[in-house]
Amino acid sequence: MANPLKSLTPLGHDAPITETIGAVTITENTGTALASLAARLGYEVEVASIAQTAAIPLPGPGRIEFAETYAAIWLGPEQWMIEAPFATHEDITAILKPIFTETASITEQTDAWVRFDITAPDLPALFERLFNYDLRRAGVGAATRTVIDHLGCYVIRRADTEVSILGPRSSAHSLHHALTTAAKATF
Amino acid sequence: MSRISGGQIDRSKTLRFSFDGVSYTGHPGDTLASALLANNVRLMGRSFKYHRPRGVISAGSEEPNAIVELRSGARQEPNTRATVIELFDGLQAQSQNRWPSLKFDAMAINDRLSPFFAAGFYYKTFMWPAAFWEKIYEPIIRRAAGLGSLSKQDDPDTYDKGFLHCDLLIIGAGPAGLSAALTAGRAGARVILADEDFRMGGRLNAETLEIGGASGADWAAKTVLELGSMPNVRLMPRSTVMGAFDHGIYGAVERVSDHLAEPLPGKPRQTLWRIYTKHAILAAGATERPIAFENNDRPGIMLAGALRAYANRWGVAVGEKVAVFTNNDDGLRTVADLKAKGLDVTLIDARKGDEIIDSAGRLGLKSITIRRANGQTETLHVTALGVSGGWNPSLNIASNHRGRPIWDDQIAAFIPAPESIAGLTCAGAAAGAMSTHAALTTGANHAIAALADLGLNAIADIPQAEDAPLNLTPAWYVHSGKGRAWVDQQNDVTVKDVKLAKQEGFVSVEHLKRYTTLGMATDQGKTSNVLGLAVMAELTGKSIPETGTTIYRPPYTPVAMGVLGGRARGHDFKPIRQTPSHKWATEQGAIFVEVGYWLRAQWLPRAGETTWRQSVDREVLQTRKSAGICDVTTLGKIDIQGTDAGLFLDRVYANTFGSLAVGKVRYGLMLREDGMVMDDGTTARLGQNEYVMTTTTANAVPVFRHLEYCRQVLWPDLDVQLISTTEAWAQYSVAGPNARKLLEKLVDQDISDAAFPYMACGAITVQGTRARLFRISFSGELAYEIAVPTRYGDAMIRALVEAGREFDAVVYGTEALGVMRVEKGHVAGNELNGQSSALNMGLGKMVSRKKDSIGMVLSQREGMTAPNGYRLVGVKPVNPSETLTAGAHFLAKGAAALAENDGGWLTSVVYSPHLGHSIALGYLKSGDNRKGERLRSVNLLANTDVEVEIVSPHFVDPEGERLRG
Amino acid sequence: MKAQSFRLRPILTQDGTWEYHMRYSGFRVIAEALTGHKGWKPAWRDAAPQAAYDYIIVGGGGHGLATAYYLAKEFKQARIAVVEKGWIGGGNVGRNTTIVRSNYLLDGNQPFYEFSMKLWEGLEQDFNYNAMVSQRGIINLFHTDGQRDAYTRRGNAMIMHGADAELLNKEQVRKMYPYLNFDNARFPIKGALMQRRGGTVRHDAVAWGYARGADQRGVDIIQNCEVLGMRIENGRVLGVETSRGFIGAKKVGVAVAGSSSKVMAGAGMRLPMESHVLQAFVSEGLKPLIDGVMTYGAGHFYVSQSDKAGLVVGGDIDGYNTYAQRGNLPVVEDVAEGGMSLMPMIGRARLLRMWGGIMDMSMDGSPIIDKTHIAGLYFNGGWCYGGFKATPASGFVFAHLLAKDTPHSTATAYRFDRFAKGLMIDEKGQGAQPNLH
Amino acid sequence: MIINHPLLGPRDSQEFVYLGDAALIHRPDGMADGSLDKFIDYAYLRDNPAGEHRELWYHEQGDRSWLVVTRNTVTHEITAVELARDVARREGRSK
Repeated sequence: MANPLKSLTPLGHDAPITETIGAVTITENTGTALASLAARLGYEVEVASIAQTAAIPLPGPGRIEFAETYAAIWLGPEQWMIEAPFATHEDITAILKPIFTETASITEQTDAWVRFDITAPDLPALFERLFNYDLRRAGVGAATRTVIDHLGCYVIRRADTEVSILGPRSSAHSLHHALTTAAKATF
Repeated sequence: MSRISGGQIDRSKTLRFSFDGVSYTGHPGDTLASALLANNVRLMGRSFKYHRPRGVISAGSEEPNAIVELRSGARQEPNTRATVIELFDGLQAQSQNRWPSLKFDAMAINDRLSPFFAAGFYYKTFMWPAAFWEKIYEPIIRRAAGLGSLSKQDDPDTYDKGFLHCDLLIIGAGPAGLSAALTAGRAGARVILADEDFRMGGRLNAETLEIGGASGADWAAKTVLELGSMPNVRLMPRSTVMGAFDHGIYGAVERVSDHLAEPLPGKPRQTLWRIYTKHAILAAGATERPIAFENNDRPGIMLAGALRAYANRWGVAVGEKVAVFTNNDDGLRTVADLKAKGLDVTLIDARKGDEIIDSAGRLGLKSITIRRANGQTETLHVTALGVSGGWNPSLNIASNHRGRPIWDDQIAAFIPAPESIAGLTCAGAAAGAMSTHAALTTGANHAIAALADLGLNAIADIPQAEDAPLNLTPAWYVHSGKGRAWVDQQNDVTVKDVKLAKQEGFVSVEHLKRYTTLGMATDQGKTSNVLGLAVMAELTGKSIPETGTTIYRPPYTPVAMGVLGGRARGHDFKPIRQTPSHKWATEQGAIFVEVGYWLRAQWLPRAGETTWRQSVDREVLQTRKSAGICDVTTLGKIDIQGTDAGLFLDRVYANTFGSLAVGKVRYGLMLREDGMVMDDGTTARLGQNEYVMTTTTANAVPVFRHLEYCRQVLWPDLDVQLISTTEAWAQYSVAGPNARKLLEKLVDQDISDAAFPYMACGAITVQGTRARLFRISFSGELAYEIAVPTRYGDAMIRALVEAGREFDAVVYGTEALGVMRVEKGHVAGNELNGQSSALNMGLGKMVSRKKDSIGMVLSQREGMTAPNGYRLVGVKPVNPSETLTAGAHFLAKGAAALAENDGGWLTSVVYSPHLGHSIALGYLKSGDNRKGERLRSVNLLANTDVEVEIVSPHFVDPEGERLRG
Repeated sequence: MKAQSFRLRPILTQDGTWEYHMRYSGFRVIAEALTGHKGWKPAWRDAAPQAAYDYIIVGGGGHGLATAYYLAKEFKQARIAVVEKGWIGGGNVGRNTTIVRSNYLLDGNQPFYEFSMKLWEGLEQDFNYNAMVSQRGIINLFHTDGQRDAYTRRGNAMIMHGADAELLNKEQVRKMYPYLNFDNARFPIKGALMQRRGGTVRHDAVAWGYARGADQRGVDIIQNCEVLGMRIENGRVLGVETSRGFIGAKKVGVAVAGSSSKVMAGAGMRLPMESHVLQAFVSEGLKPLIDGVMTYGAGHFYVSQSDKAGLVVGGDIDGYNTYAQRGNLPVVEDVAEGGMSLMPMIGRARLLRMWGGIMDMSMDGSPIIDKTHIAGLYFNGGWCYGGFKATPASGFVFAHLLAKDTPHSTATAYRFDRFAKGLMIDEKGQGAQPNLH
Repeated sequence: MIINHPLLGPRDSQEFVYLGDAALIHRPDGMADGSLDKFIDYAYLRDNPAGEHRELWYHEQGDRSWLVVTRNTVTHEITAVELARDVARREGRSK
């Protein structure tokens, strides 16, 4: 019995699903590998420089920055969440650790989160029911953590009409339910 | 015929509705009150105490009298003001607080007995005999109290909540609010304009006044249209701003579906908006107040402005013969407007010394008695009377932060003090600026000032409007006769009651309100508070502001509990956290239990098992006999890295960690600074500078917070980085003599005892998938915890079950887990109760005094180290067939069940299938040297009394041979 | 006049003269109703401060007034004044959720609260004022086995201390309150701990009843008199500096709840407490729905229905230090969420008023009633949000301490030094963080 | 309430967890002589002022920074917000 283990999406399916409610589409996205990266004390400058060389963007507070392979979300002082394509970076920490060696603490986060990509013509109208973050004033590239129905989530504005929500994986169903309920109430 | 010409109702459409079972018709644009008045219905309710017949007195949310039960069945909505119910087709309403009917209410006997029901009478009687209170007096009082009823059925509607952000929130869409919105909107500011009415315009809809040459109502409609076209302006009709909170946060309730028979699918009944604004302008207008006189509460007697509103906005004449009693020029407008509608109107001007001293008409006004300035009295037959004692600025929101309003002699009313609330200014009548011109001007000017703060330039464009003074001469109540003159109509507080309060020393406004219940009714005293103060001021010979002010707490008008709860109800009260094996466990028919937000399998019944004990016993026995698998993902996992991580662990754990080798795991005991145990768990050293800590399920979040606190606040220069990985890894415990054999089938590495001894940890692979393995045991058996990335959690449980098939391995739930940990003597939630120290738990020696760690010092206080303190013990019944109960207390044999004999209590009780009897852990005074003693375990709640023996808490394998096997 | 015989009874005043005080009764109410309510007298005198007293009680709230009452009545002391910065009863006794109960767990607490309960049971007859002490029962719902075990432990402790307790199963709870969410709940109800003697009391009447009773026994109730500082010389308190001048005293007892730290700072003391706001809510009047008191075990929500028919609702404190008697929306919403989850039928009941009271949250959640290191200065505070139910016993034991200089037998654990000695009385097991108690 | 986070700007206080007086930064040395008395004062006694109060808030649903917020306990006005780590270092805390 040497079958490799088969993965499930956070919603418990073999492959991600998409739901459309009026003008809103909510898609589960499992195509991204995630790792947190935190500069070791005293190595902040080195980390910035290594990241630059490796084409890993390290944005400032409240932002996500995209580069060719990597994108990064600011998590906290000297700490980021690095995004990379899952297909090529499944074991993302194994890729990042040799790059940063002992200048940074790197922790796998891929499976800690469920990611929903939501598109709608008027995203703020939907999300003003869900979180206390002024999406109307947050342009593309805004990324922050906030609360959706008691769940700590990251809100990432990828485009005018596209927002990603990273929520705790174990509550994928509750988060999905909150999103669909709000979509029905809004549009 | 009460419907007259004009008004903002759509006469082309007819809506049917019923009140107390009688069918009527109205039109879109009507309120229930206007439609009832249009149908000649004046009697709409009964008062609280005396059951006096009552009709509508206002045309807005201040209404104290015309309150009804709206709708029926589960949607029944008690105490709803007829003046704010927007009429819809099929509306049903019932009167309340009457029996058997509104017209013939038996409880009106109270009115005859009113001398016995004076203010505060109940504080002076019903004391003897004492036992009669709950049995006789109180049930009668409780049945009589209250107005409407709830259905006692679940509310079938949904509610929603949201957050809005703006530069300027304008509360009220009358002339001041519209002028402010227009000024700010044109300047490009983000504006929210909220109004409780379904039609914006405020008083302009009820007046015949002109603005810029057009009728005020037309100007309002045109302005609303322009504002609606601005993308930076959000218009929120049917939205009541309920209160001002800290730092520019306002609550507003939008009545999304209350004007419909029922909400559309997916839509909420109401939405609570939390509005975050940089500035706010309160432009809520003013509320007219009555003048009290004898029998001033009959249906047909209303506020003069309301009488005018019903005529102008709704095309309703409340009576053809009408009188107006006023102390100011606004009353004259009512006279003029009603005359223009062709009604017969008599003016009684209090400023000329004319007064109304009585009225008649049991179920509706028939006549009034006038006493002229020259002392002559006359009776006038009228069916409607408008009364105006002046206008009180609706400053409620401005006093939400307890800022005291100030008295304005010009209008004889309280106006908001400047800076009552940071970032809020008041405009128009809410600020005491009573003319239309003043409203337009102050609205625009406050908008300009607010925008200037934000660096925006705005320009006022004030149209022409009237600017007449109010010309008010204060008149509060008519001094005449021995009858009752109502101050608070709903709660039946009369001038006499205020006098009695004064007589008994309840003079301060707080005492007055509490003693007489003045202003405590559903209208929150909007029409009565200032009047009550004025009466008290006159009695004490002080001015009104010396007597007291009246401030208001949120909400502005009563708010449905449902909307404050929003989406969080039923299963959606809190989010659900599912473990990685949830899907599999559901397929197995597992019974789940709530553990915090998690749902965990409690036990997994197999075919033929009829009681939970059968399942749990099997899970335990089979685990101890062969192998058991349990999802332990819920334990908190915190990744700790950095060159000072070891030092950090030494500080946060009471026991030593610096010496832990790479590839090893150690049990850690974490204290609070007060020396009590905060949490326990294991921490594994995965690399030179890399650890993973586990916490209990319950404390995962607080421990993480605590570690961040230690890292950032206490020792900011330690090189330590933290991140939670609880959700990232699916973790399973595999326990039992065959645990290794089972895992060997799955993992790709050598995990023999030599290669992977007790308390080893490391990275491995499971059929090629990255995994972590920890050789730790909670059950006391040879055990491992294996973790795979969560997406493989489902596959992993299936692989474990498959691999375990040849060993007849079981999957066990939290119950079996609990049984095995008690058998092994491990502490868990019931022992980690926040009141227990390491010493209490028998772990006192773990607290190292060779290093400073959180809680070390305070754990040494005398009260926490006393030898007679509680110690963890094992407990078993002397007679194995007897059952123990957690929470039962220890008593010595023969000791009475008194506190002084209380020896401690049983913390956790399980049935040990391994031993064949009930076993327990407990905290027993001086318990560490009482092994072998026989005591009683007494549960007085179930009258059980079991003889027990105190034993070691380690019931199974006390030497720990199995887990090292 | 024959009516005198039941209307008035003579009281011996401190200066040795007999004064007639009005006794309240049903007969009296009827008699007054028939004669136009002309005979009612002020419930208490609005006294002006004298130069000095034997006892000054700082704080005209429930605890302060009760202390003065019992000092005069039970401990036969005289020359007593209560000084209050505003109007009596304007603090927490006038802004709470009116619940009385003695369902405590720990040895340091339970005897005291049971003593308080027994005083409630005879209070109205004792001070001749109907405070509507209503023992309609309190239930604490539980939703997990762990909570059940903890309530079993607690119930047994209560009974051993002479209180009453019962453990109800789910069906027993359902019988009492069939409209609770039994079948569609996120956290199902499994049962409840019940104390039948628990209930509610008309809170304002408690202050007024004690004030009237104290006044009848010669206590000066001095309103609008703010204590600005203490006069302390050679380690002994000599009196209080007030907004109406210095008032001398042999003994000063401080019972000012949320203002404890402020007032005791006047004596140079730092206290083991923080001031926090607790909000409470009342609904519009509704026909009878809820007979007793109920607490939700899976959220911050408790409810009862007053005799005036409003649902009286409370939850958790806002959680930050404050002296502002107002709270914020998150707690309002949290309470409503709990309410809607427990009893979805209240969705259409409307909240009428919300208010906030300032709580002296102590470091272990239990009060302090003790002497201070300054001779003649005594302290009573740290009630957290459990002060109302304690009112009678708090007054009684504080009067005991003031009069006799030794703690009452039910209050021996409420000492300042319990933190230094590691003898905390921590019912919730939260440690030295006041906002968690 | 709204806390103006030094890095993230204004955030609702609901995202934060409150601990208490920022004097907690100054944890005594547990290995020093007389530490017991110092710890008793440290753990249990508070100024609890009516007015300006420096206090610790944790941005749990945000960037997990501990903040020192200077807030008036009477008006709730917030006049300063700093990262607790910076304050702690400034006030002499290190390893």
